[in-house]
Amino acid sequence: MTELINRILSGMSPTMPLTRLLITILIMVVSAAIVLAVSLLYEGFATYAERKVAGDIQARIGPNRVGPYGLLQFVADGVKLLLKEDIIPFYADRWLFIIAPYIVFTVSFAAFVPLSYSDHVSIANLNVGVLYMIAISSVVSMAILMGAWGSNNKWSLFGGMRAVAQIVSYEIPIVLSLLAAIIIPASLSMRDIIAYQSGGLGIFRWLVFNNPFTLIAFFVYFIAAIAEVNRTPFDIPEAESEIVAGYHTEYTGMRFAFFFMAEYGDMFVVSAIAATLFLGGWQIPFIGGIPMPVWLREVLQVGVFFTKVFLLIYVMMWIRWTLPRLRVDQLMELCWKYLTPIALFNLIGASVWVLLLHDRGVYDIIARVFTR
Amino acid sequence: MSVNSYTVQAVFFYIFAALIVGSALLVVLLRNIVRSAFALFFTLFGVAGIYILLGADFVGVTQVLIYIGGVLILIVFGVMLTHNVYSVDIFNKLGTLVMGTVSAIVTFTMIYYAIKPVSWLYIGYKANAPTTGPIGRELMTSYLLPFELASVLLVLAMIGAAYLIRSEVKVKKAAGNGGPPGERPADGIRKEN
Amino acid sequence: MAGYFKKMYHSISTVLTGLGITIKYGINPKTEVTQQYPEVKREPPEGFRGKLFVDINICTGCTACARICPVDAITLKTVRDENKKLRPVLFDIDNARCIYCGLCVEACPVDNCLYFEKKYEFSAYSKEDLISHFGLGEVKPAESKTEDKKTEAGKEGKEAAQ
Amino acid sequence: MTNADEKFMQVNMGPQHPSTHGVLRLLVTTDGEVLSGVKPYIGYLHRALEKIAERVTYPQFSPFTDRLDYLASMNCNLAYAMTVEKLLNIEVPRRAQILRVIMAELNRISSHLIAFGSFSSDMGAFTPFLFGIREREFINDLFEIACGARLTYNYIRIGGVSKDIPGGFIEKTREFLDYFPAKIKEYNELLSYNAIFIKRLANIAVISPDDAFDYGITGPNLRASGIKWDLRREEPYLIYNELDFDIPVGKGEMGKTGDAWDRYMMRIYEMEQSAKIVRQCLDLLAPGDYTAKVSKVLKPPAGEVYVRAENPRGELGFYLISDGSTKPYRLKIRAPSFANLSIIPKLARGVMIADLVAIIGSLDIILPEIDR
Repeated sequence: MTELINRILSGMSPTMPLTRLLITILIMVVSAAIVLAVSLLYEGFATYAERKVAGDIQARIGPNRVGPYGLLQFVADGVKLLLKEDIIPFYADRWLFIIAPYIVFTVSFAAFVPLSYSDHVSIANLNVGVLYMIAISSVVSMAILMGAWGSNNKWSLFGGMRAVAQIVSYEIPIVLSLLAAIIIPASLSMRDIIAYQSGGLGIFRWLVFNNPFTLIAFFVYFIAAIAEVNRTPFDIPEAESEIVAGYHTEYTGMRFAFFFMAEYGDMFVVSAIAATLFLGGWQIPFIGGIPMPVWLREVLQVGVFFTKVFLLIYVMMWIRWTLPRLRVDQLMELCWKYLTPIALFNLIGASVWVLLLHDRGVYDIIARVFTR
Repeated sequence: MSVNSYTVQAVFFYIFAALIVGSALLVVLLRNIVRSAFALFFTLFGVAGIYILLGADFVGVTQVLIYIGGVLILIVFGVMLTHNVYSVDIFNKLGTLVMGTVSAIVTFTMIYYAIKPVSWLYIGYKANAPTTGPIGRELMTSYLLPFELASVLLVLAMIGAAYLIRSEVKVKKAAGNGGPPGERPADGIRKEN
Repeated sequence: MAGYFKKMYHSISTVLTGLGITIKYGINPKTEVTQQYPEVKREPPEGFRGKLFVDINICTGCTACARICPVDAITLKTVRDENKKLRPVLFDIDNARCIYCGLCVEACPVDNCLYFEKKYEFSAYSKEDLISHFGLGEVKPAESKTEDKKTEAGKEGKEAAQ
Repeated sequence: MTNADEKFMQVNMGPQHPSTHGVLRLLVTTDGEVLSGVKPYIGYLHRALEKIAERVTYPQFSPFTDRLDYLASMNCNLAYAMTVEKLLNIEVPRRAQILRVIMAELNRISSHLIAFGSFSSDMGAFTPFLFGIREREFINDLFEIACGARLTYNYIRIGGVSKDIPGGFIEKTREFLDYFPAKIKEYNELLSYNAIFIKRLANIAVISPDDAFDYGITGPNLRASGIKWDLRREEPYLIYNELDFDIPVGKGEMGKTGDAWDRYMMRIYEMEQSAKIVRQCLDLLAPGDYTAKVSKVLKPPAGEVYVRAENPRGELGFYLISDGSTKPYRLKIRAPSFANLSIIPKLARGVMIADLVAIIGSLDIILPEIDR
């Protein structure tokens, strides 16, 4: 997007600062609106998919009333939530209660920004993209705590405390396992990382196949990511059977919808990070090397990227509808006694690998043996 | 946001500055201590925004990660665990006012004298250059000692915290059947099967 | 240390087993057991206890059903007609009170007089609409002395309510 | 949090909490996540069933027993019918006895399926719940064929059963019995032996044999503590003494004997045993009367009688005093769930909130029976 702005602005005379400012802001707003629209559409679709997947797994059919195959179910849900009475508990801390869902939603939306959807489609290619994602997702815990406290409900407070403890703890294995992958392309920029994974039939140079340590890192990351977005078996902050609905017990209507959408937004984001860092992002498998027109390549890349992300989201849903929930201390145990040490040793292993083999992956080594 | 236009930067600077100053004032002036803690959230966020405007994207993001994701959470937790949060009377003594004024004056004087001798260098727009690599290199070369010292300090703090918690558990265990929570301390919780 | 890895292996293997079971359902649409209710209606089996129906023309007005009903769902009022036969002028069954226990059907001495229909869809907008009226309405009373035999459904039950 | 007692927090769990299995209210005192005391409050579903019994005739009360433990109506019908029969000295024909056993055991399976399902959903896994419901529907269909109702059967009457089974019932039951073991295996793989599930339940809320006696716990909960006590064996009624079945007892497979996992597993084992019993009964079924000759107006002699039967949730006892009229003078119901509930305050001390849910679920209480 920066390039786009620069390209437009370069054609203008530099003596019109106000116009330049307005145009810049206009482009920003428009692109933000596009992302918002896409993310809302995705979130609607994800809620539908969740229910459909749950139905399939539970030997049911799932939503099939609204629109063909129930595809418009999310519209009906959205309308329902919009029309619902917006209740603010009398004893709630009004301000905190009101702003918390907006922050949660904004944050989950902000995480869509540095993602690289294809070679040229990205909103902002940050140099610190991966770090930005981690940072922005840690803000969620703050907003959740805000809502939990603001509700002035004990179940909410339990949920908020649990959520914060969980998110803060699970950031450690997430960062450690991501590091194991990042040290190979040696960049925090999403685009650079994906660009590094080109070649090797478009699949064997994915970082997940780079060396055994990245393979482990991928699984550690994925497990920790499920915990980070509070999904079963790690959904203790909103464990329905224990603490009613956790931090959003008191929320109704659109405010609840914001929390709800944020959860699905977070799912997309963590899956997108996994796809970017480990699964080659938008690298097209097998036919990536074939020459094709730029537009086709871009479309294919976006399609491939979304396919990877949706597959990971499907796995998350599949796990959710299979496993029972962990207890809060067991969750911490999993984090501190299993994931963190594994990620740590894994990181050391990956560093040694990179140091000794000069960031050549398994595929490079095998390819070298064969070409020799 | 890295846009090649000083005006845009200026606009965003003022937005962030207003956010920082406004929320900082809220932190100080709000009588509800929990709300002040949450107002700090916006202050820290604004600071991160300023960093990013200055082209220090790594520092900005780290600010969010550490201050909002870590320090602020701790502060809020600390505030929430204060008992009778709502009835904490912040302005209870005249002494506080005097002390506060004095310390504020001292702090501002210090900041003033720290800022004054600096010959400000206008570097202009210099974003987009990756800062992570240089920072890492500097940390591992010129500033290795402070870096390691800081980590040692953190480790010490962690050990201390762990020790404090352990001793509390021990006290609970020693209390035996004194009260409902002491009874069967953490039975079935910390135990492994 | 061995225990650590053994536990890890156990967890992962059992989780994978579970995932294996659910994915079988997840990808195989034939496992679906749902019936699409308004389109596909299941035929209730013989002897299904649905809505009560009274063939009022063969009702002898013996009030056995009203007396056995544990929840006072049946209100019955009988009048002797010109042939000195008891005729039910009022025979109301409150479907909202009915618990479909079948005691009245068994108590009815006349074959095919009081029985369950295979009807299970009878929602209504008000409680009153849920009462089925089977009574004959006005019946020309006996010419001699009009002897009304009023039977309030389940006298015993009334006492219980007091 | 604004409590004067800053260390503890009092939370109301219920009567509208998702996992209190109805309208149980628990006043929970917590120290963070750890419970320091639980006080159950019951009576939200009180319908004065015992008083109603004094105002209706003997046969009229039979439908009310359906509403005691609505998940095991057949068993409640059976216990009540046996009580009145004992008072009246009615000999039940053999065919009716076998039919009663078939129905009681099928109902035991369906009740345990709900126990299994709702417990799994308490533990955060929702899919097994629907699997349990799916099998239960099969049994409901069987009952519907037999008696025309799907939940409140009122099938087992004083003197026998309300009507003979229609043709096709036996074949359909056999079909179910052939299909059921595979499903139990599926439950076990999906849930019972899942590592998370075991970790949540093993060594949680251990009921020692002494405690079990002290609190009057019966049914699977008692047997889980390692005590082989089953009224079908100890005081055989109907034709149970002719049947070959095992009484599963808790062995502490995953932890201590009598922990939540044992209690849960008892129900799975009992389902297998019940299926075995039903199969034998189908073989024994010979033509005959389905009910004894019972006069329309029952006027038992004055006297008192206590009869108990093994219900899915424990011993259901009816203590009936007759004054020689058509109505009971007094009927006291000994509800198994009521006794089972009484141990919750003892178990739920020093455990976590999530464990409290496990405790309630593993005791498998049902509120209509407790509140009556």
